[in-house]
Amino acid sequence: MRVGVVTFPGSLDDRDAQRAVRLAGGEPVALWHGDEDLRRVDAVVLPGGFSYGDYLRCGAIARFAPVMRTVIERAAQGLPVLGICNGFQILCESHLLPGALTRNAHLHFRNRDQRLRVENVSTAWTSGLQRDAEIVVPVKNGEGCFVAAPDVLDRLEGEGRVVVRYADGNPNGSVRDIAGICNANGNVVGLMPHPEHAVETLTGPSTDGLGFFTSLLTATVS
Amino acid sequence: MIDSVQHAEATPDHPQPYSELGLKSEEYHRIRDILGRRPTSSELAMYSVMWSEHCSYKSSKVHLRQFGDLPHSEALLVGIGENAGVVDIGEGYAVTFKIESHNHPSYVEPYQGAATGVGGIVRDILTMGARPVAVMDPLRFGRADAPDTQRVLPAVVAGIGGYGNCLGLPNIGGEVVFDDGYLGNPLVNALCVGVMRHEDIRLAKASGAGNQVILFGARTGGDGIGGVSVLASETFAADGPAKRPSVQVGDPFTEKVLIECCLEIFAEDLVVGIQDLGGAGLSCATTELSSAGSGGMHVVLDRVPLRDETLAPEEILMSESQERMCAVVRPSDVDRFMAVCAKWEVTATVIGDVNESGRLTIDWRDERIVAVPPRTVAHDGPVYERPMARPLDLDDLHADDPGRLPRPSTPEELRALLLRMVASPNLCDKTWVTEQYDRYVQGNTVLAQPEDAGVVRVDESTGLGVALATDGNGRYSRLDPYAGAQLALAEAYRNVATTGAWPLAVTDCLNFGSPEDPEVMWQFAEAVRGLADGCRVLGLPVTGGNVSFYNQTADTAINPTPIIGVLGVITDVARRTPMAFGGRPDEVLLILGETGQDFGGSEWAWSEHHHLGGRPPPVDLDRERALADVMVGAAEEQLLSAAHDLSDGGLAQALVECCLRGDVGANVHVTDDPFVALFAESAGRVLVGVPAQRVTRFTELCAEHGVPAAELGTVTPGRPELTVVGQFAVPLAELRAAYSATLPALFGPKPEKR
Amino acid sequence: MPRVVVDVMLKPEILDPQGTAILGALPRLGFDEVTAVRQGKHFELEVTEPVDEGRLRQLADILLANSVIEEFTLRVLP
Amino acid sequence: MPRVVVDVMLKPEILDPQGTAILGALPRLGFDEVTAVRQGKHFELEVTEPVDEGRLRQLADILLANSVIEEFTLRVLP
Ligand SMILES: Nc1ncnc2c1ncn2[C@@H]1O[C@H](COP(=O)(O)OP(=O)(O)O)[C@@H](O)[C@H]1O
Ligand SMILES: [Mg+2]
Repeated sequence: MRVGVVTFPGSLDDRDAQRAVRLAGGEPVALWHGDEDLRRVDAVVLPGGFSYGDYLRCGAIARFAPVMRTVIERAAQGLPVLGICNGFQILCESHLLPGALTRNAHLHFRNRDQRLRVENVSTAWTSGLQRDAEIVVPVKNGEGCFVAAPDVLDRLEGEGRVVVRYADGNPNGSVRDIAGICNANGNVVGLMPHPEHAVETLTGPSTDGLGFFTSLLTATVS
Repeated sequence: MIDSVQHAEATPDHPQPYSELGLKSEEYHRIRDILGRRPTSSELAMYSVMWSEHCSYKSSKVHLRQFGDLPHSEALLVGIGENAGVVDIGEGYAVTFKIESHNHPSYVEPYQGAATGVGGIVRDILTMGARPVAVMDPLRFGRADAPDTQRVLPAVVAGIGGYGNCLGLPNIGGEVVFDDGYLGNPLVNALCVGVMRHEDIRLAKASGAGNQVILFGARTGGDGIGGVSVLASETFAADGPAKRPSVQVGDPFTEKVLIECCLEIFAEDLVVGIQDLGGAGLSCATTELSSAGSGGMHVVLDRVPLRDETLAPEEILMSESQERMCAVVRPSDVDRFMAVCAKWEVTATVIGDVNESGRLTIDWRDERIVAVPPRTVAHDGPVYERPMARPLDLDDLHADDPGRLPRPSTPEELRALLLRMVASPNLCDKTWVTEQYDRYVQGNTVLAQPEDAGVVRVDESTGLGVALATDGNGRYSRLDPYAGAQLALAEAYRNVATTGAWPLAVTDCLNFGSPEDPEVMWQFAEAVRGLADGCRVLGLPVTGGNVSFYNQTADTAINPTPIIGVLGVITDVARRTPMAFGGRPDEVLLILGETGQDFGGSEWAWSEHHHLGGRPPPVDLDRERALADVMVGAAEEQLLSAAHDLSDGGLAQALVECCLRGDVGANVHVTDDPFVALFAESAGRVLVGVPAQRVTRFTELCAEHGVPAAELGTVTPGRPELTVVGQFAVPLAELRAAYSATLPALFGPKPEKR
Repeated sequence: MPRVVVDVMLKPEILDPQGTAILGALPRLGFDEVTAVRQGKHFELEVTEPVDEGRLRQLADILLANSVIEEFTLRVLP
Repeated sequence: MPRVVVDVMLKPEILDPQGTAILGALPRLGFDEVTAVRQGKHFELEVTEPVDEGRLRQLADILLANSVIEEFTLRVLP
């Protein structure tokens, strides 16, 4: 299975996302922001980082990259897309996901090992996880505070589209402790924590992140 | 009116503001002798900045030579003199690492000063041909509760994080130390380490007549110019340029793109030589490149892409605008070079070419404004043997032994002392700082702060990795700079070995007061001598470093603060030793090394009694070496489940840190005087956790190397308490509360100015 | 050359932690007269003539502000 | 309640990476008419009467703007 990882100028965790795809058994494919061609991939990861320096607003400039034109189009047709951190911000800016990510309530960049509760296991990226499981995955962001209008939040909750929630402390002030959400179809998932940094015991606090990548691979095979 | 060479020849008596530019009258006359005429204003600008203390090392050179005289090290591929030294770590890999200071800029504008400090050291590493893989940040601030520390610290930390995080460099360690003397003189040192294959090493030299000189990266603006505006305004009397800021503003996004662009350029082998633009900007890059290469270069300054069209040529030459590089490229490779830059949307411009004239010539508006032998600017600057004098107060300081200070005498007092010590600003939890740094990016961080050393995986298939630690203790160095430098070296060396890595090489950043003060100069000379002697004993080369003088307010200098960085190699990072207790339920705790009545310069004397006196702990480098043999050998044999070096705050502090990190209690016995056992700062000690059935083999290994090992106790899974038998017990929750509350209470969430 | 100024503010119902932090710092500095602070962004653009305000509003709408959380005002300076 | 607006901009000679990044994105979006962008901060304060503009300027100077690299304008709204 070919999983594309987009590199924007300023992407940082692109190689890490590729490693995670590889460790999960997939074939990582490097995609370039300036190229509309998705190179026949079966899914796309928008990785973490500071695309365009996070200037203006995180993800605001990356949203207009040529590659995003195709990603937006194909996402509507069901292509699995995972946005991690900066990728989540790009998905919100692109209106593939509702809401927005704003400056952390405490105003600092914060990097910590974060406990999360998995609440939706029917998305393309979480089908292999246990519902209500608690997992530990690093967060690291300065603008990860999820906000949305109350009616949007109610709809997200009502439709079960909160995919992961912060447990045991909220690192950035996100409303209702929301750490990640999905679109109505469940093919597009965005989250602030970094599952690609929890794929090896040697370099991460756990291997809980691997499940996001293996979910995709096993779901599509079966 | 352009002050051309021709004009300079015609107007020999034209008065020049050399002293405003920091040149002494003898230095100015030496320039006139070299050129056989008065310098043009552009030449004067170049000489003045390149002959500054910062760029020429004129006060320190005579001492730093000792590092060059250290015995040859097989591991050293590139030594002092290049942007950074390069060390062979095996399997065809090389690493380059260096530490630099950005102290004064970080006082003036803490966010940008610290940010551009990171940016500068990263470019030095990149210039060697390496991919930067991690950064570290040894920091010193004034008293923690001083108002100016409230201004400086949050912004420095935000700046280091803001820049380093955006570059995608994990921050794997550093230091946060408070001391009154750094009020008004914060120290912001930054270390970067990079990795490359041997064949990828690049050097800063412009060779090959006809090769093109390409400036690439950010456009040149009026920042970081400061004093040179004097010249420019003199030249442009009428429509003079505005006053220029001496503050530089960084753009980490541009630097990130520049890194990727350079690595692609290196991979395609498109450069003959390369140099980053740091201090002294284009003046430094052009003179250093040509002086180290074929000897000549011609530059058309009008071609330099500007952000501000009103800049005068002197200012363009001096500008310290960030995120710029200068490459020497074969004519046949220029198109390909430009294509890579275009892909990354990096501005690149051919500004000149290499020749064999032996001169650096620079034209502006069709007139020759610079014609100098580049060596005289870059390498043959003035060298001073500054007078030195042992500080007059040193004997009194030595006589003022901490032995006279009141000590806790009951178990209750000891317990209370422990809680106060772990909550003191220098010993408390630094998470408030370090969680503002990304430690995960790149996915190769095996250990990061608060571990003894940062450990980064270099090769995913074999597990080859490097370990890095930085250390320095200004109080020890104040009491004895020779010993202080050696203690810093010993500690960094021990930290690296404690993780299981074998120490290979040293970098240093020497932070001192004014070299014009003979007492400071003596401290400097002693520290360098101590470091050089120490490296000789440990068999380590000094690969490069940095000197920062003039860290003082009026007549009061900071405590001499040599910061030493040690790099080690570990053949398989899976065998590193972490610091957390409790990895094994049957863990036995041992202390290696010997404990004496060592309280001179200690954290206890300082934080409890505001006392600095006596002698620093004795340092025995042969013993440190034996200890390293044990630690590395034990890691290779996988004998240890935990290890933590003892330093500031002594055994008590180490026990608390290991218990809290692993969230497991411990039960320990201390013999003799429990206060001394817990709080003395004797060097050469490590606390280890050993699975029960490996204790015999481990103590055997210690005996083989002559390292004393004594059993302390065990971990107590299920009983979250630190117990010192016969003295006191403290629940971990109480320890954690005391340990963690200090920095958030002082610095809490507040807006920083950017 | 004509200049255009765009001010972008968070919608009133969205929490503004930066403004709140500034407000919190004011009493300590003795500025009790300030009762509310909000922080937004200020853009100054230089544009070629003729100025097409409609197009510039579109630019502000799709790029300079995020309509999910922000609103903007735009002024063409004389 | 009187309102005060403070706009903080980087001094003209200081690099503005944000403005530069925005400018770089514009041609791709078809907005060629914009030739320069600078980004700053915009603060809206509510203050009690009577308004002491001098004090507010002092506030802007020490808290809202960083005088080393920034400058500000202040307007009291009617
Ligand atoms: N304290 C020191 N110890 C060892 N080498 C030093 C020290 N200070 C400076 N050097 C070396 O002197 C050379 C010149 O330093 P510097 O001008 O700071 O280099 P750069 O401009 O590349 O940062 C470098 O090779 C540097 O490593
Ligand atoms: Mg350099």
